[in-house]
Amino acid sequence: MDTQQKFTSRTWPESPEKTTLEGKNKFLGFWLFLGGETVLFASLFATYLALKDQVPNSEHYLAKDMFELPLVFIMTMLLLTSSLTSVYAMYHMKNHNFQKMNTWLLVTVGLGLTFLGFEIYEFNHYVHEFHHTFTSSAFGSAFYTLVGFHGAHVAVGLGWFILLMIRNSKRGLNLYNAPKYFVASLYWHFIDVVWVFIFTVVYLMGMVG
Amino acid sequence: METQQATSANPKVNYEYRRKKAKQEMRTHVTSFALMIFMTLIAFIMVMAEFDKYYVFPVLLVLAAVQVVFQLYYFMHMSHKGHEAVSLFLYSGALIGFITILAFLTIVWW
Amino acid sequence: MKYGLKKWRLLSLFSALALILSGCGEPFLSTLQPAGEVAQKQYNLMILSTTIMVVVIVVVAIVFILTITKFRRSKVGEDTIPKQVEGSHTLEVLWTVIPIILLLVLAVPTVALTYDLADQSELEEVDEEGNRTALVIDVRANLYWWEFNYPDLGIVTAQDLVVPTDQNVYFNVIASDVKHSFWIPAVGGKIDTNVDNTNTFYLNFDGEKAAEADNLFYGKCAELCGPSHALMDFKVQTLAPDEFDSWVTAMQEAAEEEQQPENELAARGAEVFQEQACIACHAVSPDDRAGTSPGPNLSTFGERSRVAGILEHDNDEEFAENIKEWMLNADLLKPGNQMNETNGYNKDALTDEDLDALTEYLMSLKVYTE
Amino acid sequence: MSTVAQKKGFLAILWDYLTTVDHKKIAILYLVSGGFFFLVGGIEAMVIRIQLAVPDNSFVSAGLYNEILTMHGTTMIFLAAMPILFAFMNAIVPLQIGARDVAFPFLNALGFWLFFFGGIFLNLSWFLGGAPDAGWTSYASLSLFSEGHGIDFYVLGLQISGAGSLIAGINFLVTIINMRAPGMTYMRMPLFTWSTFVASALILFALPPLTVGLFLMLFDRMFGANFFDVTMGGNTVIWEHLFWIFGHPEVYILILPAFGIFSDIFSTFSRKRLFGYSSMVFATVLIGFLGFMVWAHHMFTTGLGATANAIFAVATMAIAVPTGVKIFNWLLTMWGGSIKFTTPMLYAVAFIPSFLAGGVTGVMLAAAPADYQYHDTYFVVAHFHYVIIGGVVFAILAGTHFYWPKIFGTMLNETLGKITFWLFLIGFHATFFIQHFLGLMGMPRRIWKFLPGQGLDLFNAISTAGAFLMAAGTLVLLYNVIVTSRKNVRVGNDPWGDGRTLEWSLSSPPPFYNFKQLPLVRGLDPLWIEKMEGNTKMTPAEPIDDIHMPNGSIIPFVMSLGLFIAAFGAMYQVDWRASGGEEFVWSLPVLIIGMLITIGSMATRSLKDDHGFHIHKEDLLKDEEKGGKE
Ligand code: HEA
Ligand code: HEA
Ligand SMILES: [Cu+2]
Repeated sequence: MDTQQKFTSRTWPESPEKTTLEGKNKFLGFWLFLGGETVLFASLFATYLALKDQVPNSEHYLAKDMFELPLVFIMTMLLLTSSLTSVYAMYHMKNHNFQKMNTWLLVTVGLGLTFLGFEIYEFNHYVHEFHHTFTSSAFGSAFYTLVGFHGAHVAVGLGWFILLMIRNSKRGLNLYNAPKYFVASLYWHFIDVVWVFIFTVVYLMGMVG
Repeated sequence: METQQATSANPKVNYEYRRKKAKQEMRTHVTSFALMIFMTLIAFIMVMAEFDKYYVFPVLLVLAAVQVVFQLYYFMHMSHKGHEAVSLFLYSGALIGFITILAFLTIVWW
Repeated sequence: MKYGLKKWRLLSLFSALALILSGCGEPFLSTLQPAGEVAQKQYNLMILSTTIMVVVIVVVAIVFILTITKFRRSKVGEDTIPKQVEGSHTLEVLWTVIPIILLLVLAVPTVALTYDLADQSELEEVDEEGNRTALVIDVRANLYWWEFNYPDLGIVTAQDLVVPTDQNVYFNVIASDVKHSFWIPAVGGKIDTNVDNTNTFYLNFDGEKAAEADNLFYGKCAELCGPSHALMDFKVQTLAPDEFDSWVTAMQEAAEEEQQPENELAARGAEVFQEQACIACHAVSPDDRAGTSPGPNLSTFGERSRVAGILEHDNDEEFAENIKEWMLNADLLKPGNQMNETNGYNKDALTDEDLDALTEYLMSLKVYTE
Repeated sequence: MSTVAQKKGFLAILWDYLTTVDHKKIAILYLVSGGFFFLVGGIEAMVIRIQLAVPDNSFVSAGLYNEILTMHGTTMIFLAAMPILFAFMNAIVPLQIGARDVAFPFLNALGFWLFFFGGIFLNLSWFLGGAPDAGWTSYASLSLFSEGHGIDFYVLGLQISGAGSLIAGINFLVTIINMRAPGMTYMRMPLFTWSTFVASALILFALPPLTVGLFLMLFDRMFGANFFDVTMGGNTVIWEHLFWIFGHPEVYILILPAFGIFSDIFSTFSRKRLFGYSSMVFATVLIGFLGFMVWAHHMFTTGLGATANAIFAVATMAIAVPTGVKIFNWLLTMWGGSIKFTTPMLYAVAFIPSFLAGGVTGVMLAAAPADYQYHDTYFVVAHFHYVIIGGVVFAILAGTHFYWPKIFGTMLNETLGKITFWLFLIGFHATFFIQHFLGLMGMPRRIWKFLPGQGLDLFNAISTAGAFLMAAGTLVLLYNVIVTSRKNVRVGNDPWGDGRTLEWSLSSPPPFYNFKQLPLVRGLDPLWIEKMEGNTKMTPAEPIDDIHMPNGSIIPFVMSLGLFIAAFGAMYQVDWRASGGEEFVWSLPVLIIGMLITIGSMATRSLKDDHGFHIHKEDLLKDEEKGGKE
């Protein structure tokens, strides 16, 4: 009845994220939001594709001159793995194992932070090595906007996980916060989905030409 | 207000069954993760090998699409029931996004 | 009127519509009095679509009027409970299929004409010497003035576009500052002058119809471009083909030789023109600074139909007055225009004598008329 | 609990509204602020018409005209029409589907405050150095050229209020999917609920492209990016696409709820169920879907090429088919019915020919080569005012009269209502019918003045005269509102007598928990079904039990206020940087403080558990004894 009711792993329902009406609403609303985000990122991708390699003169570097596959590969692995670790966290959430869930979330956050670190390094590298900045050309603006929007999503996702862990550290798992964990992890997967397209469209296809 | 759904008459049996099912599912997750890593590798290798771009592009896009399907259906559980509205809206969004990208690739040509 | 119409045949409806509509507007401005092939084709499409729409409206109007007169509560009785009809498949099919047919009737000519008007194969044609046969004009839209450059002929004008009648004229249009749109309503639809790249289209000026409009059409900017968007007019002078040829020759010759001032006052004006650095923005030779000029080329200024595209030029007195008016109040007449202090124009530096001289000089800038 | 509200002082009422999460109160907030912005936009329209009454007029200056024109379009679309429709959605949709509230009451309040502060921000531009002046479409080259902060106000204001709309859209979608009463299947939902559903889906997918477009513009103007700077490799056509990918669905976001309101009004005042209900639903969905495939019809003259123009022309025409289905279904709903010409019904009836005229000119515009002539002329102005006023504004006026008793518990005066109707109807046609011809005669739109001698004088004067009639109609409506709320004659559940849907089964206004017991829905038009079986009330679907309700909260207000403050900082940091850090030193702190307020209130919301409260069964029973009245 009550959302603060205490559960054991035995009484814990099968789909805790959708057991309460609030949870069900949150679950659906968040998915719909991701539908909207899909269009948002599609618009950013479209803009990037239209402006790719559009620079004022030949002194500017183009995509294939700058990108480095090893770096992108590492970043991809980090984010992909973090996607798996967050699945583990949800696995334990569904088993009502608060401790393990938090551990896996922590791993996820760690991976995400490393990813962000690499991204900052990467941007910094382009700026100093190639003078490829946000204001140097339309290509630069489009590149940093697309990849930066993704980076901002990563940052928000991390903040979200951390906030959840802090706020619930004393409370433990209940039907009030289970949906919160669940949608945060959905968000995290979505970030990975976007990254799959970024590494494919921006980096890999950018390297090919 | 209804906040809890009855899952089964016998909680004990139900509990163990659920645990087992979840474990199994977790195993498929790990498998799909391995597949995703594998596909990523192929994608990177293809680019490093410098194949022709008309060959590489479609393959890259297909690999990305398959990976995303894995994310959506396994990691994000869209394969479970109760996702009808979700898929309707996600696919609508994807379709509109696709049209947008298509337009920007064809009729913004300057 | 509504009841009368339904008895008519489609064709008479068609022509009646055309007749009513063509009563509207001025021949030099109205799209309803098409003065060229392009406008005519577009007009025909407009009439076709209007006819279809009138048919639709009539059908709906009949059902509508019958319904709201027959089924008022005061007529059917206060306590009537109507039958709760769910729907009707036959009707549904009917009002899905009939509109589809009507739309097809409209869509086919629409698509055909879209491609037809986009046809630019004529641009490829060359004569024996390999010169392009079609007349091409590069249009450059600027904050509140227009430049017309004839790249194959080596001449350039501003504000007044001069074209031959009865042949296709191709326009390459672009904008130098913000987006504008190039439109000569009576002669054909508009095309945007983007800042990004050139757009190309053609128009055809009908000789006979042009005569009805005194060989002078109004052109407009059709895309909001700032405060004086409303005043970014230009004029189109149509010439018979042979006349056009002699105009071109005159222009080319004028470009060759330095123009001599007609009298002393004009000569003084020419000096003022230099002293005040008008020359920095305005070329006075018909081949000068095409595509780069910050202000309109003034080499044919004395022949312009308007000052700055808006002030009348019916006789010399009015012309002189309006030139002065412009020189002194440009910022009020066309708010936001670029002939301002930041760009080096200082009206306070002009004495009355200078102004008179300058006016005389500007009025003397003629190429084609005596 | 409910009786206390009556005796509160002004401050208490104010606090009540600032913190409310009740959909019915939020509806009132939307209605009042949307109505206010409608008056603002209307006054701007009057200035436009006065300026254009005679040739070569100088009632307003050129630059000011462009600001007024831009703000008229922007205000009317984003701050008047949409919010007023949101008001009806909020007030009515939960009642129609038998829900106690929307899915996210807190977000509902947040959505409203975001819209409100975005709108205020946009309009403050008038007092802070000038309003945006590049048209409501704000095409990139001109808007980058525009000096001052006008365009920045546009970008930031729309960004904030756009976020509000997105939230509202998601909220309605989830509400409709998850919160329907027992028996309320999808195919039993009233058409207004259906159209809210589809319009919300359009919001969900159409707002993001606008968000992106606004971000690009913001980055270009405020942070030195080069998306639209051609010399740096940029491309201005991107803005056009992004704007219209949003912009076209936007007009259907406006018209679909209008269709919904009319559908309900037609069936109510014809005493007949909606003819062809399922095809109406299908047509609504189809219009929504096709709405995303046609945006480039606003760009026929941009130079996209013949193929693009042809495809988009044909796709655009296709929308006429489902819309036609609707028109004929409405006619057939009235056919054989018992039509009562109440004020809402008058608007509904007048809507058919008015919207039809606007719709068919839309199809004419869709014929691309002909549009080369129509585009950016008064023909287009005539088209869209016909669909928007003949469709959306009529629906708003109809809905205002129709739902007024449900929202406020008292009726608007019918005689005054009919006077408003006739003034508005005649004024509207006088203003805009003639504009078709102005356009065809060669008058471009968005012109500050027209010069004499071009044959445009007479028709413009007529058009202006018509606008004054509309203004008179609006004033009568205002008067109506004032006198009737002074009198405040209370009405019962179903004041129109012919109510068919669930909202009319509740008291006017409904208790704050809406349904004491969720109703059992047995078919389309559930109340009508019960009426026909001689029941006076809905059959309950559950026994009386405790009701869970959300707590009110000031956080949505504070959160939006934070963004509002931050927006000023974001805008003036441009000047701060331009001055080399000399002036506007306060801008950066303001930006940071604003963001901190927003983030802080988000954190508060997230860290604090808010479980709401329960209304106990005993209180409900007590309420019932008092007759269920407030
Ligand atoms: C509520 C708002 C609304 C609505 C509903 C519509 C509806 C339609 N609009 Fe409109 N439109 C606008 C608001 C709206 N529009 C605005 C604001 C602009 C200008 C923006 C700007 O530039 O500032 C605009 C501009 C605009 C243009 C661009 C013009 C230009 O700038 O050059 C076009 C071009 O195709 C167009 C087409 C249509 C069509 C085909 C419909 C259709 O949906 C209409 C369908 C309805 C019918 C056709 C009537 C009923 C049908 C029947 C009875 C069936 C039988 C009919 C036939 C067989 C024809 N509109
Ligand atoms: C919902 C949308 C909407 C609505 C309702 C209206 C309503 C009106 N519009 Fe609208 N209009 C647009 C949307 C709308 N418009 C858009 C999008 C544009 C394009 C902008 C652009 O190009 O960028 C436009 C442009 C536009 C133009 C073209 C300007 C130009 O191109 O230069 C004109 C000209 O006649 C015009 C006139 C009117 C009139 C007379 C009304 C009337 O119906 C208004 C009626 C209302 C009133 C008259 C209210 C009167 C107020 C009172 C009586 C106040 C009482 C006072 C107090 C209590 C303080 N509008
Ligand atoms: Cu449109």
